[in-house]
Amino acid sequence: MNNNLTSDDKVRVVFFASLREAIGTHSVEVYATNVAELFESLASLLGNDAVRALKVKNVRLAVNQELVAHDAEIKPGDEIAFLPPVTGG
Amino acid sequence: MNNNLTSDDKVRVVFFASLREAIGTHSVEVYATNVAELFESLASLLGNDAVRALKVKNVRLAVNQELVAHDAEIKPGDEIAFLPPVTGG
Amino acid sequence: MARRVLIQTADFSPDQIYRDVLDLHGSKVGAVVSFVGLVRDRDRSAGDTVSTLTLEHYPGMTENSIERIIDDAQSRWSLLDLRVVHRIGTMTPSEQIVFVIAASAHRSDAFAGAEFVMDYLKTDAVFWKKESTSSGTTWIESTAADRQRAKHWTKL
Amino acid sequence: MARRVLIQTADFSPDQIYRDVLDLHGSKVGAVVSFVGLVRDRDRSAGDTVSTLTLEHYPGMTENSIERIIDDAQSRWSLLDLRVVHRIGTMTPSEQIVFVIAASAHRSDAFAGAEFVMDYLKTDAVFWKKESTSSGTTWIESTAADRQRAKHWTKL
Repeated sequence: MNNNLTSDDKVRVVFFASLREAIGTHSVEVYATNVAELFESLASLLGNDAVRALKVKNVRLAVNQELVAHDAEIKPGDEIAFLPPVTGG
Repeated sequence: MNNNLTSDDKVRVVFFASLREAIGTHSVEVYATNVAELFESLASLLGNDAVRALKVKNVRLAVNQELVAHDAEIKPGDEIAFLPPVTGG
Repeated sequence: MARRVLIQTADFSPDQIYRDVLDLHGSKVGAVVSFVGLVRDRDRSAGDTVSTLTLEHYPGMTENSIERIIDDAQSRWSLLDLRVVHRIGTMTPSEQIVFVIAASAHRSDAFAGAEFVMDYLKTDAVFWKKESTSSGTTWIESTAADRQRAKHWTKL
Repeated sequence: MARRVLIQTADFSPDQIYRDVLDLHGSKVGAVVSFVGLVRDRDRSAGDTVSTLTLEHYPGMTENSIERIIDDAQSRWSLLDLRVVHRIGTMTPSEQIVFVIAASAHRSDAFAGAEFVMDYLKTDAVFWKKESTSSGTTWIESTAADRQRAKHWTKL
């Protein structure tokens, strides 16, 4: 990765519920312009086990609070959320 | 009709809602051991127009608060009710 | 055990009855569905403004007809509680007329029980309803839509 | 106009919200359906006793997901008002979790609106629910039955 990037170029990644507990933190900031880069950055920061938990089939991805496909574009400043299956009511 | 009957042999006849208004009274007491006799007694007491209102197809008959067919048996002391179509709630 | 059916001229408090139901069944209750029917200012044809609505009943027979509706609902769904309060007498727009509350472990039973009772109250309970508008006073008959709604439960 | 969606840790008063809805819409309201979901003492498998239930949400996204559910209901039925209050945080058995209120001229709209919102809250709203029992703490997943209930509306 390009080490000349500033913190403005980072994306904020948030984890909820069982994922937050599995990963051990609510949010991290990493450099990424697409989901492949995102998983790479998260793997180096949090380890491969963490990334495996995020890649489970029923985990959904939201960018700036909108659900997106796993091949969505990501731009600096975005908030990326990993959402385990929801259970309201 | 048999004029030796006492008031204990009478049935109580009650009218509700639109029928009560059409007939002009809530209840009367008459002698009757079946529905044909009942209509005869009511006709002499209330007039033929009143009985015609009671014979409308959607008017239901209850004996002692249970819906019955129009050829039901009637015995002294029974409460006979004429029920126009109901509209609850 | 609280009365399942109350017919009264006085207004009622949905909140009080809700609390009574919760107090009685405690933490077995997972779902409560409440229905309140109120007097609208428009009549059924949406033409005139309603000034009053008058409800008449047949004391004894009316309560029994509602008890049977409740028994039927209790046999169809798993309900912890199911109660009806129905007012009689003369009411004006915005006043509460009828209240149904259904409590159950799971929400589908409570929804079905409450809606079933309301549908049958409209067609089977012994009440007569008279509406006064500027163009006069009329006894209301149950609508074809009401009869259709009640009938669809027999198919379930 | 009152907020249609409230997410809060504090408990809520169904009665207060019912009165707010009636005050706002007056005698146009003919029917109000209210739903309250409460913490039961039995877990989903009916095995253990529940000690606490903890709800987590995604601030912003959760409100938006419920707004969309309400918009969808408003477009399907004729509703004067439709509101949701949903608690987050840790609750114990008998506590209120969620409230839905639907007001309409006619009862079928209010019943359908309230039930539709509840069915979608169970499957589509962004909440996570954790249950603590004597055998441990587990994150709950929506059941096949819940997903089936939500799906049946798409056929209407």
